[in-house]
Amino acid sequence: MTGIARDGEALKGAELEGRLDRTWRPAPGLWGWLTTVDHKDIGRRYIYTAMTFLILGSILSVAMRLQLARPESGLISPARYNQIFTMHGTTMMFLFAVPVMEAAAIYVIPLMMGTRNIAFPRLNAFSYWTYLFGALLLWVGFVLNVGPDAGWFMYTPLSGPQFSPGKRTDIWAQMITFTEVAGLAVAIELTATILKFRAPGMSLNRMPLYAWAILVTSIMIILSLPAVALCSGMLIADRLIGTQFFNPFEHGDPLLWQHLFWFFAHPEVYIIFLPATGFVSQIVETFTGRPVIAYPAMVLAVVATGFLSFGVWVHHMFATGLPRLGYDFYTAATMAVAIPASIQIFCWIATMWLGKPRYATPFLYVIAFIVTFVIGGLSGVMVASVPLDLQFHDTYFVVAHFHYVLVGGAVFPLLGALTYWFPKFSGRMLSEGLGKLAFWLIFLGFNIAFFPMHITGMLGMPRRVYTYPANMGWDGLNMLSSIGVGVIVLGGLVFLANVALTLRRPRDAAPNPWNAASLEWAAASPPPPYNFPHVPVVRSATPLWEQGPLPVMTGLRVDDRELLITTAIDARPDIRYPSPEGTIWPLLSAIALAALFIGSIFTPWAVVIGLAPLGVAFLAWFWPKGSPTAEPVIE
Amino acid sequence: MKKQRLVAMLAAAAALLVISAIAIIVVRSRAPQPVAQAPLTPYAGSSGAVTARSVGDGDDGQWTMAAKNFASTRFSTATEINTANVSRLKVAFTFSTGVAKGHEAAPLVVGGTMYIVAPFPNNVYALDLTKPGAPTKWTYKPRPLSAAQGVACCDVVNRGAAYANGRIFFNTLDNRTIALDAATGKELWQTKLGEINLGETMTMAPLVAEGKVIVGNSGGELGVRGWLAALDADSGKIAWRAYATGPDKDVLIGNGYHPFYAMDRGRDLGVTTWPPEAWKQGGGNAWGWVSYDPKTRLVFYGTGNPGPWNPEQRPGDNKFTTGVFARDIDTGAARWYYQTSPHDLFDHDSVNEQILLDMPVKGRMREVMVRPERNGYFYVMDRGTGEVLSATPFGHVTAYKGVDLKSGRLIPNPAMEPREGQVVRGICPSAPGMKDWNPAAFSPLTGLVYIPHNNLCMDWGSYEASYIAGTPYVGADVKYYAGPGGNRGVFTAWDPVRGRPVWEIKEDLPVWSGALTTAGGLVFYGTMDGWFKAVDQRSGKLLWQFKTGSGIIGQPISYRGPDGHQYVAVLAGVGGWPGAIVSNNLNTADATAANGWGVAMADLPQKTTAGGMLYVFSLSR
Amino acid sequence: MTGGGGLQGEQFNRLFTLFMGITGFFYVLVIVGMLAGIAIRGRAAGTERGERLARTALLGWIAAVVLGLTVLTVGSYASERRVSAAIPARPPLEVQITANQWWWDITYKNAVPANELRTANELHLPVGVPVKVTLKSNDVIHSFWIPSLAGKQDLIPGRVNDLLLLPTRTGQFRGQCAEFCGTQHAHMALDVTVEPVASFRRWQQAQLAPAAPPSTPLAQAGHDLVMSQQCASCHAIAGTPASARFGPDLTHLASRRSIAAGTLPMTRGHLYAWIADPQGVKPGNNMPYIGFDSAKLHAVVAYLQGLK
Amino acid sequence: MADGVRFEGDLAALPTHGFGHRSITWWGIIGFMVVEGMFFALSFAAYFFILDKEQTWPPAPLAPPDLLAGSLLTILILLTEIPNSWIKRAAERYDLATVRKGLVVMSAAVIPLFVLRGFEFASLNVSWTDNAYGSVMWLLLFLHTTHLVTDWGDTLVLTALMFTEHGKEANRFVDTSENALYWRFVWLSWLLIYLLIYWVPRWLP
Amino acid sequence: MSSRCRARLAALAALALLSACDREERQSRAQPVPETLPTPRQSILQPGVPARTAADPRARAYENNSYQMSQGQLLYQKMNCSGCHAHGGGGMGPALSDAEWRYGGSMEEIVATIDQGRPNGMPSWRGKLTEQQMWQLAAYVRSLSAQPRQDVLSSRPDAPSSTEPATLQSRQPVVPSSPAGVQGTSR
Repeated sequence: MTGIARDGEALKGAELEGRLDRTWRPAPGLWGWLTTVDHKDIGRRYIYTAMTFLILGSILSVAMRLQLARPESGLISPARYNQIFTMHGTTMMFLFAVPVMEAAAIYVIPLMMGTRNIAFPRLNAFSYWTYLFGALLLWVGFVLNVGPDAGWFMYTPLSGPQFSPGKRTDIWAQMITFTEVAGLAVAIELTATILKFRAPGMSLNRMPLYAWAILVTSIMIILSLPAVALCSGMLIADRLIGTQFFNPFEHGDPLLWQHLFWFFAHPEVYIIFLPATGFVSQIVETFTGRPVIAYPAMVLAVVATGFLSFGVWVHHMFATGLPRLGYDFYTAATMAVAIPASIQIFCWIATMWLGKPRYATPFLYVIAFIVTFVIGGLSGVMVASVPLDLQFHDTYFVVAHFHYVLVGGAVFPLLGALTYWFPKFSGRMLSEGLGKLAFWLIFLGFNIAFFPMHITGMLGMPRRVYTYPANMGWDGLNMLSSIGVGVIVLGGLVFLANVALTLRRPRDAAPNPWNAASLEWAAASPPPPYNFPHVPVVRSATPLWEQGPLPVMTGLRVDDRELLITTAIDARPDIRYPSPEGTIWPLLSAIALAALFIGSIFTPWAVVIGLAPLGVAFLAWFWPKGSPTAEPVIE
Repeated sequence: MKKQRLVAMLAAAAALLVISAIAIIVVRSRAPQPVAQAPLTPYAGSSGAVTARSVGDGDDGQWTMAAKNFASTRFSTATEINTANVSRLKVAFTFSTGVAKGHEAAPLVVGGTMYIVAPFPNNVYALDLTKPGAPTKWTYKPRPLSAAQGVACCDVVNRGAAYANGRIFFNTLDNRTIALDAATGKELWQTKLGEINLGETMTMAPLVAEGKVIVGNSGGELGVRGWLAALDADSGKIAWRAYATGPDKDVLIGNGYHPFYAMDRGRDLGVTTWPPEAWKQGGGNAWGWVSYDPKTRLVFYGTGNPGPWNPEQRPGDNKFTTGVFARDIDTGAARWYYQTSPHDLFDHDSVNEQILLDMPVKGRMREVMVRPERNGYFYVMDRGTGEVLSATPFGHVTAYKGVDLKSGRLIPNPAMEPREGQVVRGICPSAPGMKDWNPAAFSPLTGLVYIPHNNLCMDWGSYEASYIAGTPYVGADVKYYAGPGGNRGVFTAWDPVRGRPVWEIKEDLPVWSGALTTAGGLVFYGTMDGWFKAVDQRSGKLLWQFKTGSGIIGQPISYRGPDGHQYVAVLAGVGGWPGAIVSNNLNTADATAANGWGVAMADLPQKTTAGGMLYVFSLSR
Repeated sequence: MTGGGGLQGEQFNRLFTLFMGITGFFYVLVIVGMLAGIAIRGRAAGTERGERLARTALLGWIAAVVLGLTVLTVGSYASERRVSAAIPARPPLEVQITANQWWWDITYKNAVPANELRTANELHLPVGVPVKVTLKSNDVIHSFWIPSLAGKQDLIPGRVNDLLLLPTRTGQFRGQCAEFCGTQHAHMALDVTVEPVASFRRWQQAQLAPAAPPSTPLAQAGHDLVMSQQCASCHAIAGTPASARFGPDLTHLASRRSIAAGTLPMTRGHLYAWIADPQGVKPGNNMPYIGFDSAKLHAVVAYLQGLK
Repeated sequence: MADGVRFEGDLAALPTHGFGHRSITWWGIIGFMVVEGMFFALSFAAYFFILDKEQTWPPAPLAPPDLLAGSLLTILILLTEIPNSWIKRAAERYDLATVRKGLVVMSAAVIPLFVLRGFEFASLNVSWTDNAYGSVMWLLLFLHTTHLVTDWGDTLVLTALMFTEHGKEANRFVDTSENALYWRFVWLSWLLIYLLIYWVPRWLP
Repeated sequence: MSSRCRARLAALAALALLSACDREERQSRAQPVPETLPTPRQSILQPGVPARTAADPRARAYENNSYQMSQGQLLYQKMNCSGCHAHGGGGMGPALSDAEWRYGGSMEEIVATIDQGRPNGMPSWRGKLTEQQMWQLAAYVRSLSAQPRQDVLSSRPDAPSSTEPATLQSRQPVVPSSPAGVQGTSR
């Protein structure tokens, strides 16, 4: 036992950091890149990938706006247009929005919790690879003209074997399986990390609001993703082996798809939105210089949103002819979601009143968030009403509504959060000037593009049309929307230029450049592989605003990867726990899984044959390496 | 002590249980299974009143029309073969038709010659019964168009010829009615009555009465407008032709038309009960049996299903399909009409035979016709007025809730009504009905009607059908399967007076052959796996059976040979609608093959093979 | 605003005004509150009193939000009730609409089946008469929507939905499939005419008549081509042997406002364009390229133009 | 860290493992159980949704699944809880010898379940292509079979591990305990599926 | 990465694009070419076994395209083919899902059968269907016996279930092979 090195009075400062670095740093070179299980590496990678898909998805939207700028335009063929809008929706929802929210959490949460790595780090690596392969499957398919073309919602029977022949929809469905495996894995990691890896003293009521948002989001993912996995599984079974789930003749039902799909896809909106409220809470706290008021109300609002979001899916199905009584329940439930959202909005505004706002770029994004998201929220209240929804459903009004919710409510906070945490990611501050320019372009462009869609929708323009007739009064508004998208693209380019220029500069960021209160700012910018040399201790909800030096605890092993598990509610130190080394097997397992999934599109036997390599990969993954080192060894 | 008693009692109870279980198994495994245990009461003797009226010639031992006589009793008065000696029945001679399709015809025997119409190509053979081995006397080849095979809905069958005044009359698949000189086989005349390019064919056996040859067309599955025509027996000229749909003048509805029920009255019902123009493809083909009552000079026949099968495409009652007509034989004018299945839902054609009887109804003797109907009801109707006196299900029916005797309407079961886009399951009887064309026989010995029929239910999924002339016009995918009990066929002895079964024999395969009763107390029928059976009219006990070379779907007959002895003859040769699985070499992996028989008949290819052979039996001497 | 042509449309307009009022009020409140908060920066910063005040205000805010939402919920429920109360459950007119990829098959039901009227892609409704629209689909999910009349209902294979309409204003409107239904979802429109009862009856009588026989030799040649060529394999023309149901009914084609479910206006030139190259006009639809030469094309168009 | 740090306590004395909710593995297993529980719950919802659409259950003319194989499997899977509890308790006592024995027994005990499961598929009396009823029956049985397979795989790996030097690590006992927990989930979910597949079609008209 | 390597990658990507999956393309517009239906020559001694003609390039194009096949499926129902041939099991017409082809089972032969009709009841569809539609139908007819590429077939239509799904059948092509050398000489 004496051979074990631990931090403490005897081992601190540069020597400790050097030894911790040796223990925690991934292997050098390509091998290290492939085998790393560091949450920061994976998280950064995840963010880059998701942002790449944001860019790709945006390119598709530019294509659509070009086509729709003029009536009866022949720029893009209908078959291609249908692929494009399907790819846009799928990419944005499954490959960008949900992954990027999880990705940010993968990066930030362990730092915010004051721990050294995420729970189940190998699973984390596996999750990334799975996500990547799923995303590549979809996009390679699209590039090869096998992109899905039945809409991102894949309503049966249009997506079924008869009306979507070929492999397009199969590719979509297996992409869902990939992202579902990835998303569920991350959700479980994050839940465990938040509940068990918190710094000593960070009881649940001292947890940053962002962590609450991620906790609720993760639980929602765990409860909702199985629905889409199940229905896409049914769909692919219908398509490949001839099951009858969605064949009305054999007493299957297209509405079964809609129920299962929206049971997932409505909570998904909140899965995207809740982390964004977490971003907003953190930014508001930092840039007003005080905690968000009414912490319990804020937490309750987050939990209530998560809870209510499971009771509203039928409002996507008001036009399907279900019993009226059910509709009234879902109207009320949908309206009720507005209550927790309004509580959060109020608390943020009241915090602004009580604090001293600083108009840094992240804060501007929060203001833009409130201005736009509230519009989206209120138009959401409109579509919750059955008579109004029966007019708005599947028109451009709804397109406007959910872009206000998702872009206003999630992308703006995300851009704010990226700006906010950029020094932590990279060790460099983004340029405020370019940042503000990008902000204004994106904000104005967004409103130019999407506000007119409310009106085109009210004028009767349906969604998902590849073209529209002239002289319906839609021409000018559509042109305006297209111009707005051009402005957004300009803003996006400025944002990218800002990032690119900043990354060329040397690292200059202090650990806590914004004078924020949460623990991630106690680590260096960027954080070392082990995050914190000692285990930080928390005494309040805003630990970094406490007076005096940061309290820490010592005694974790330095020569082996070890971190601290605390109790779930009070965060009392409980167990020292070994954290796994980097390994190639998660990648190989993901490859084996990808082979199985992709193969299954072509023959059901791939499932049987593919199990063997997958089993081998999993076995190698879980089999402990070397001789046992962790104490104690039972004799 | 107490404990021991308890154990003993338990043991006794267990033993009892085991024994009774074994007894039940033994009892239930015995076949045939009488519904009511003997003794059987409702015989002619005991009820005293039920007699078949012999409206044709007296039985001279000949067999001149498929149904034996105008009353369609299929009863032979010969007694030489009877319950006591039938076990000695042996093959007298055989004859191959050389056709491997379904043989549904009844052979005719007139004056020492047997006449056989084979399925397509409809060759007619005259066999000389006076010579040993019954050599061919002459052969007539009508050479029908081969394309006619493509529009024959349910195998290229022919249900037989008719004889009158030294002439043989028969129909060809390509819509010709031909008269031959019975002695020489020379063609006397032929009349073309229909157009195969419109999907029309002719398969029914003509009826000849009062110098008229009564014929009708087939093609209800191809949107063919149905008709019944009377040809002059001497010249072949069309005396009249009555359509089943369209304006009253086409249907030959005039002042003499007095249907019993209000639902069948009105002007131009053949047009107004259809969506615009739909009556032109409306079906209602008279492809089944025709009976004749010389006393009233009325011809009775039923009309087939409306086109298409999918009922949602033809809202309305779809007059005058799926109903029974009584027409004047001289003018064709309709006397009355009764629609058995208004707005037919399940292809329940109304073409089955009508057996003309005099029998007591509610204590009063009535001139009736009895119809074991495809929709599962055994109808007793007043043949003078068309009034339904009773309609009793003779099998398991879920498709309907009954017949309202006040309005005459069949009451469909709403849960079983076909809906476009969704399969409705568990519809009994299935589309081929409780009983298809295969005719029942009546025996005055017992007063019972012997019904060869089906025990089938089905799944029905309808969708919109598109009419393209000469192609099927159906709009439904159907699948048949055995009804309760698991047997697909039943042979039932039915008491028409009391409206209940007396005994029934469960047959594995649908019973697709006709029945024959004899004064010897026997009833004959065949099965689709090739067993030709004789059973006791009273008990249903199997007395004799013989395995033929191919499944039997023909109509057995009995005659007195030139040697004075009684013979029984039947054509074996599997085919027809269910038998097409074998005769057309279909793929039974497809449940919808042969319009729904695919899986229901999946075992048929193992049980029989195609072929066409006449078997004639007599007592071994 | 598009509503207003029918009962639902009027209700929609009123309800929408209510929603705009209440949601607009809250929006202004939020924005003014936020702008004031960041403009009057830090006035109440850090004081205990400010926090207490904020918590009290939160309760008031929640109460206001709940009240507003309740009003909206009740309002929308009441609006629904008004619609269903105004239309009898069994209206005098029943229209059955069957959706196909990508056109509308329309049947006016009638107690006498022989008076059932079948047409395609064009709906005529008498003003002030409640109508029950029965909705079915032959292939995928479509959605029936006439923006001016408001109300929307999906057509789902294997199900039968219905929608009660009460047009209150005459005029020509455009209906549109509102659920993505495949390649040509964009070109699945429905021409709607709301007209006085008398002219509706006239239209109905005219439509019930069989197709006009060809009047010129050229049209006769066109008729013969339509009957003998591919046309009759898919289309029905009442009064002629053509009775197929794969494509739209053509009996009174020339009386309609548009071709191919609102893809082209009904003109002679467009008829030429459509028949000559249907896949160029509406790519992916089920009408094949037939390859008539110009003489045949002239004849067919001449015949179709006569189908008034 | 600009402000420097203040040492407040030492963690060296803490244990390196704990059973139940103290263990991170437990949380992972619970997470997966919730995920899979949702899968089952939603499949049950789909089952009842389709049931509601059918005229009869099972649809005519199908017979309900034959009881024998499924019932035997149910009895057997309930019996496996005996070695399972035995293993779990032994693991929590760090009783390596018993754990080894128990795991061998458990690995073997699952094999007859697979045989019976094969017969179960054969005794459903319906193909997944026949109708939605058949599809959902196969779905339920298939979903549960995947759980049998995964837990069996896990048990086999653990058994092998326990016979190596890694078996002496304390956290392996935690793993063993959590694996036993997961098996309880597998058979508990089976009881519900057993009812749905075998008995609901018999109880409903 | 060297520039050479980059060039190679670019070439690879271009190749991938070129060989993009045609079998998914919704090519709804037939080439406006004159009607040149294949007329397979019947051999002299084996009237039932047609001699193979030179393969029409369209045969592969239609058969390997899932969109064309699904259009064929649609036509198969709408043109009442299913009325006679059921869902491959047959009825009035012969079974199409078995291993017997009375008039040949190649794409060209099936198109010729649809076009010309056959004497025992198969009507001629010339002038009733366009040439493109006949090719689409032929592709679907061959899929009933699972002959085209498995990844082009779809598992089932939205219709009452009737068969095991085509994608699970392992039936092999059933066209009798022709003696070597016939292709060039029999013309």
